[in-house]
Amino acid sequence: MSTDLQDFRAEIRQWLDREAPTDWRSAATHDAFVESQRAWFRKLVAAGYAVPHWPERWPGGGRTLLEQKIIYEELSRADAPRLLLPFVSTYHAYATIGECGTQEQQERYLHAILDGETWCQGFSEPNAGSDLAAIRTKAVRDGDHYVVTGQKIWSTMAQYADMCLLLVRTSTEGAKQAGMTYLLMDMDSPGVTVRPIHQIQGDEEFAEIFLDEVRVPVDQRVGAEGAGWAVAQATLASERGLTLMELSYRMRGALTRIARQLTEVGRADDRGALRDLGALKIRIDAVCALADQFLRKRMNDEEQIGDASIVKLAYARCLRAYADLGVRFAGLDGQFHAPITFGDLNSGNWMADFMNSYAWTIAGGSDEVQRNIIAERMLGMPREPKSWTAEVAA
Amino acid sequence: MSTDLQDFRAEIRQWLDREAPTDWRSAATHDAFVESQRAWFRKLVAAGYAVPHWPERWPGGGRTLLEQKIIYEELSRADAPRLLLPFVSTYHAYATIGECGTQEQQERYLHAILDGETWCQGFSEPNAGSDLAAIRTKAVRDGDHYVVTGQKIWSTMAQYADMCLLLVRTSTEGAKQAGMTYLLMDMDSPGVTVRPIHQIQGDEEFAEIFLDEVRVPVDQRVGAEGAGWAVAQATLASERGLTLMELSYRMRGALTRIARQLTEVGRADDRGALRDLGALKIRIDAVCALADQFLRKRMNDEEQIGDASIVKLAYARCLRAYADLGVRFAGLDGQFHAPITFGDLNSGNWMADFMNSYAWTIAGGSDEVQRNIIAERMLGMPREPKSWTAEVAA
Amino acid sequence: MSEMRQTLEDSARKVFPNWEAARDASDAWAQVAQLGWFMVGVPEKIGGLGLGDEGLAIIFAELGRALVPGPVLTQFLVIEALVAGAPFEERDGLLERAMSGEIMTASLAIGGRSSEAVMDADKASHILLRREDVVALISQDGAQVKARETWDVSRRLFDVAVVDDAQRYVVARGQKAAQLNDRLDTLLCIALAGDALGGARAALGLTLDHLKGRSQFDRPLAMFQALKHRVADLKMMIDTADAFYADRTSQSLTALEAGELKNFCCAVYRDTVEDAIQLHGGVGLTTEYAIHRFFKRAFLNCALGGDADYWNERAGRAAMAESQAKA
Amino acid sequence: MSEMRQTLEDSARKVFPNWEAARDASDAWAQVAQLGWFMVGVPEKIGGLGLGDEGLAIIFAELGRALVPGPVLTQFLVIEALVAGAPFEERDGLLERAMSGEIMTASLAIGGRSSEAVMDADKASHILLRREDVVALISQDGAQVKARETWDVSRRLFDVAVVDDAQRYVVARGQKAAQLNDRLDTLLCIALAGDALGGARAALGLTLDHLKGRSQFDRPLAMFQALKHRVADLKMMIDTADAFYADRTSQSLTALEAGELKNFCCAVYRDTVEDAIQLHGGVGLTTEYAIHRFFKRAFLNCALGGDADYWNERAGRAAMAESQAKA
Repeated sequence: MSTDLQDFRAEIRQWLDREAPTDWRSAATHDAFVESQRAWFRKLVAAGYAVPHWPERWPGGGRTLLEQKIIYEELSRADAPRLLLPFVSTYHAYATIGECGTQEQQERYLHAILDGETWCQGFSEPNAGSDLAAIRTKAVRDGDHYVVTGQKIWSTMAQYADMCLLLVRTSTEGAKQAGMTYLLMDMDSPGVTVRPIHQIQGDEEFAEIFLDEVRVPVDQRVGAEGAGWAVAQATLASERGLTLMELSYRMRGALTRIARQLTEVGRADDRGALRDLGALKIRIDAVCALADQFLRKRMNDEEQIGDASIVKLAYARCLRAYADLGVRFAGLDGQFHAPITFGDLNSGNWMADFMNSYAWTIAGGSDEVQRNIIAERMLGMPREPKSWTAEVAA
Repeated sequence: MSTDLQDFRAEIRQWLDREAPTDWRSAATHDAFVESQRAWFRKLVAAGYAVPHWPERWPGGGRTLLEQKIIYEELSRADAPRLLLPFVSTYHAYATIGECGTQEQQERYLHAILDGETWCQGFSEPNAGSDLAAIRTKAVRDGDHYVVTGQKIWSTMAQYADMCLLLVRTSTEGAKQAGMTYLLMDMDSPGVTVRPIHQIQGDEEFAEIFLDEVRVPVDQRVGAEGAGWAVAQATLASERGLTLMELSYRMRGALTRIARQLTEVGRADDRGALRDLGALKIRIDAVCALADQFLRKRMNDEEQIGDASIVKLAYARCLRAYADLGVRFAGLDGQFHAPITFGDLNSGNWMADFMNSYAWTIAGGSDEVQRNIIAERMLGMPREPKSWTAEVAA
Repeated sequence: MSEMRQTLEDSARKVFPNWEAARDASDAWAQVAQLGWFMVGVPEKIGGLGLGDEGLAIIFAELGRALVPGPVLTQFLVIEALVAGAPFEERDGLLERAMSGEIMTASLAIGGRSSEAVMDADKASHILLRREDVVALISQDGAQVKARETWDVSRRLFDVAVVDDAQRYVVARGQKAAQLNDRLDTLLCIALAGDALGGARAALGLTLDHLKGRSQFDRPLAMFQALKHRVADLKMMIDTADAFYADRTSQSLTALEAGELKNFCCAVYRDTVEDAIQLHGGVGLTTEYAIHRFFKRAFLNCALGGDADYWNERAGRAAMAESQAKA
Repeated sequence: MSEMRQTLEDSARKVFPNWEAARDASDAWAQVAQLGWFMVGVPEKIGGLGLGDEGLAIIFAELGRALVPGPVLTQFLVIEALVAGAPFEERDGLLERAMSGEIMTASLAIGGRSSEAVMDADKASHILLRREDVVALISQDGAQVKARETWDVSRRLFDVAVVDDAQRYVVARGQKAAQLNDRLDTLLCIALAGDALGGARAALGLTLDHLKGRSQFDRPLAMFQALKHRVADLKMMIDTADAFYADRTSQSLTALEAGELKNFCCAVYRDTVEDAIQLHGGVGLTTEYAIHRFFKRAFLNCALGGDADYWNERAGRAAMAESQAKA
């Protein structure tokens, strides 16, 4: 590694030693957690570490992917809070507006993101599941507005968002993908109701968004009417590698929690338990190597179709195995409820971790969808004939 | 249990203590094994234990299912050889000819079975796999003979059989099932060539049968021309419960092999290994209970569609787990080749046992086929539309 | 036997057609008492129905199917202790009160006991104290109880410290205490096994309903072969557990035999709910759907009454001993 | 690095396009020697190509892909011992002979050694003797060798007893012997990991060909979703092993790190061949299809160089120590 990069790493490490919050796990409520996220984001913006993937003209922008990797490695190493609240803003909103937005939209929104304006994503719908093209939220043109009615779900922290990346249907003619349009919606607009989703582990990381004749100005459209599917691809492609690398490294660091659990229950010398711990440790190391390799492929423009599915599936399965071992070693102790730790997938609150791990096997394309992609698009196995779909739909 | 049954059990147990061969595992060749099978069958016929499921007019026949169960329980307990060579004769040939054959066919063949005439089954074909209706072996009527040409595969011990239960195609019109006919073929007929299949564990339990214009007299047909599918169902339904019960009990008895293996490698106090052994022991007990219950359902005429699939799948998966644990505990020792033990699925020759276990996950309807049956016919999940098949076939 | 099963199951399904019908703990308790379930295992000559463990086994599975909350399991343990222990003056009176529904409780832990896991200790009139050399019933005011919140809210667990001068009825002592503890462990494991089996069946049912009712990519989820095969495997395991449960509970069991049964049924329950959540997709992660309730109960069942590692190890040691005895 | 990879892989695939091309052990041996593979890991200044462990790692994966038989792995161990051990008078000559293809051999066992598992001891001119306190090369006539037939016929293993007055070249002693043994364990584990990775890829390839080529119920097997998902999982695991292997073999490894790598890659290989046989259906159980060869080699790889239990336990103890160091 070059001296420059070593210096960069040393610089951020020193900064983190000074500045990284250590009390973020103690947030007792979701509101307190969100507040701590805002504060941490402000610090990172000020120090120039918040948006390393943005172009150079932005403060802290213009970092190479290798430098970005160093930032996230150091954030993991310092056990600093993950950036959850500003995630959609700095990655999805930035990529969408930066790539497909007008000059005015870019002026209006990108600065605001650095000032703390937060975004949520309004893509999924209750009956669409992994089939994004099936969305039904309807937008009807009325003069220089779209009037939007429908329902969105699984929108991360929408209850705290100022703005929404909204995918709507402007036509039901032709291919399902062709009738979709992409809007930027102010969450304060009349007709918008947000209801947090009560998750089974007690978190409210996601929300439903109900839209009742919400008026969105036409100049808030991204791309042409009917071009929403293509714009949505820009949103979805915006971040794939860094997060999985970061999460894999954090899981690696959190192995100590299982080791400590084993000591606590007096089984530090149980050969069977040690073997299971060892097998998990090896698996996590392998997943870390996979996530690293994936990021390197992206850097070198060598990413292949399906690679992202492989990494996500591998991480998700490993995360489940991690939580599973923790639950097992904790025994009865693991069944007593402890307050959840927001934003930590490897908290050592084993039942919460276990339930949290489903977010990775279900959301963002379930394991089943990833397996289809791998089989059909990487391994060349034939798809089912279209007639199958047609017959059932008929 | 009634006193009669207790007496019956005591009687057969005493007989087995005296008569059961103890040296059958030492058969060094397949020929020697077959010879020991013939000898053992002769003994059982003489004692009246060979065909307890046949009607009372046969020596040893007329036993209730409960009595049959006792016989097989005691055979397992005594670790007597399984009856492999005469299996197709006493179950499949008997059921088919007894149920669907003419008076003459019954006279001619059933006596001969007790005298040691052995049968094989000519159903499967190289490209049909689990799809029996796809067979292509062709029979053309020529006067009072059928002239049969084609190829059969996976025929158990066909190289030692005198006769064959042969399923052929007499018509390619209409539904695939409608063009099938059932014949009884003398294996000595000109044009019959048998080639044993070299199995990966070194056994030759199965053979291929090549049929080159073999002439089979028309009076050797069972049922009408074109009624072969229905007759084949009688063959396939002939034995389902006793074998799985017997095999489950034998697996239970053979747990001692794994325990001994563990002692041999000095791990008798390895807690992890003990837990894995314990989990397997519990699972085998559960599978034994399932096999028992299935047999009881058959006795009481309470068998439901899919029950047989459940038992077969449960046994097959458990057998794999059994062999897997043995391989693991044996370590490097398990990789050194030892001569195989014919007719023993739980021989303690772990790699051989492991490879043998695939016979149960593949043959007789693979695990995948069983899962389809369970999902569609027990759980009411919809089948794929027929058009799917049609489109691909077109 | 099959007539008794029919009767008990019919009444259970009438009163508790599903988990929602049993949702309110005190209502459910009243129903269970009224159904006479607490009398099922008690011999006729001391006022019970005399249906033995076979009768109880049917009830346990129904409790699991409907996720019946509250300290039902522990009530059965106390009743069994009163029946099987040494008679004492107040015994018949206490037994009658317990059978009629006065809450009495006991610990649900076996093996490495990090917590006593005493159910509803705050609501019980008496607590069954199980020590190696003595089993005694103490009155609740003789104990300090401390609530331990659980993920499975259908089970309220407490840690309990007994004050020195608590009033106590000794049920068994010395060798007899060991025997009684064994018997109580057996009953607890049967109860958890039955609960797991009933729960697994219900969880699979909910999952099948979901797969059949929901479409994706224009097909019902139930038509995807990969999902079919997963539920087929669950069905196979549940049927195996079912047969194992029927077989074992028709006999008199040692604690190890019951623990083995408990292990198998609880593992099947856990496998079922783990897949059930995944097969439900996103909605399974919300409290609006019922499946998470089964999920949490399945996990708690695994940890109560000795966990999988505990019983597997004991079973393994027994298998080694059996093998040595044969050699 | 990627250029070296390209060159080595290209030549390997030209000479051994598939397992059949490498089927004859003595032919394959001659090819491997001629390709110069035995020089790959040897520093340039003593006559090698100086491509280090990274170069060797590429070769190991190719050996596994083509199921190359014979004592190739052990030759690498002997060469490494000669390179890394203390120089002695005959060292350079022996090294040159070994690099040019004169068979020398060593044990493939690590951990609980029930057998030495010395490959092709009957054909070797020298046998590397590895003891805790001494590593020495003895000439073959100083040893009694006894064949141990294996299920994987591509590997001929022997037990070896050394006669007292055997001629021996001491390569390392005492502390140095321990270090050298560690290094040889490391290399052996990398070799087995690479073999496993290459074999897993090839076994998946054979399976995909089979699924695409064979129809059942009028559809190609490859269209059944349940089967698709299984091969997708295999692909995911193999790609993970691939990345793990590339990452670790680009660094200098301890024996434990190499053992961990070996464990992971061998487990993936085993999972792959287990499913591969099932997905092949009946034909996979016949010697006419090649898949059983991969199956048997996968199982043997698991047992050689320390089995899964051995390395998992060591990895677990290391993780415990790491956790304590952090606390």
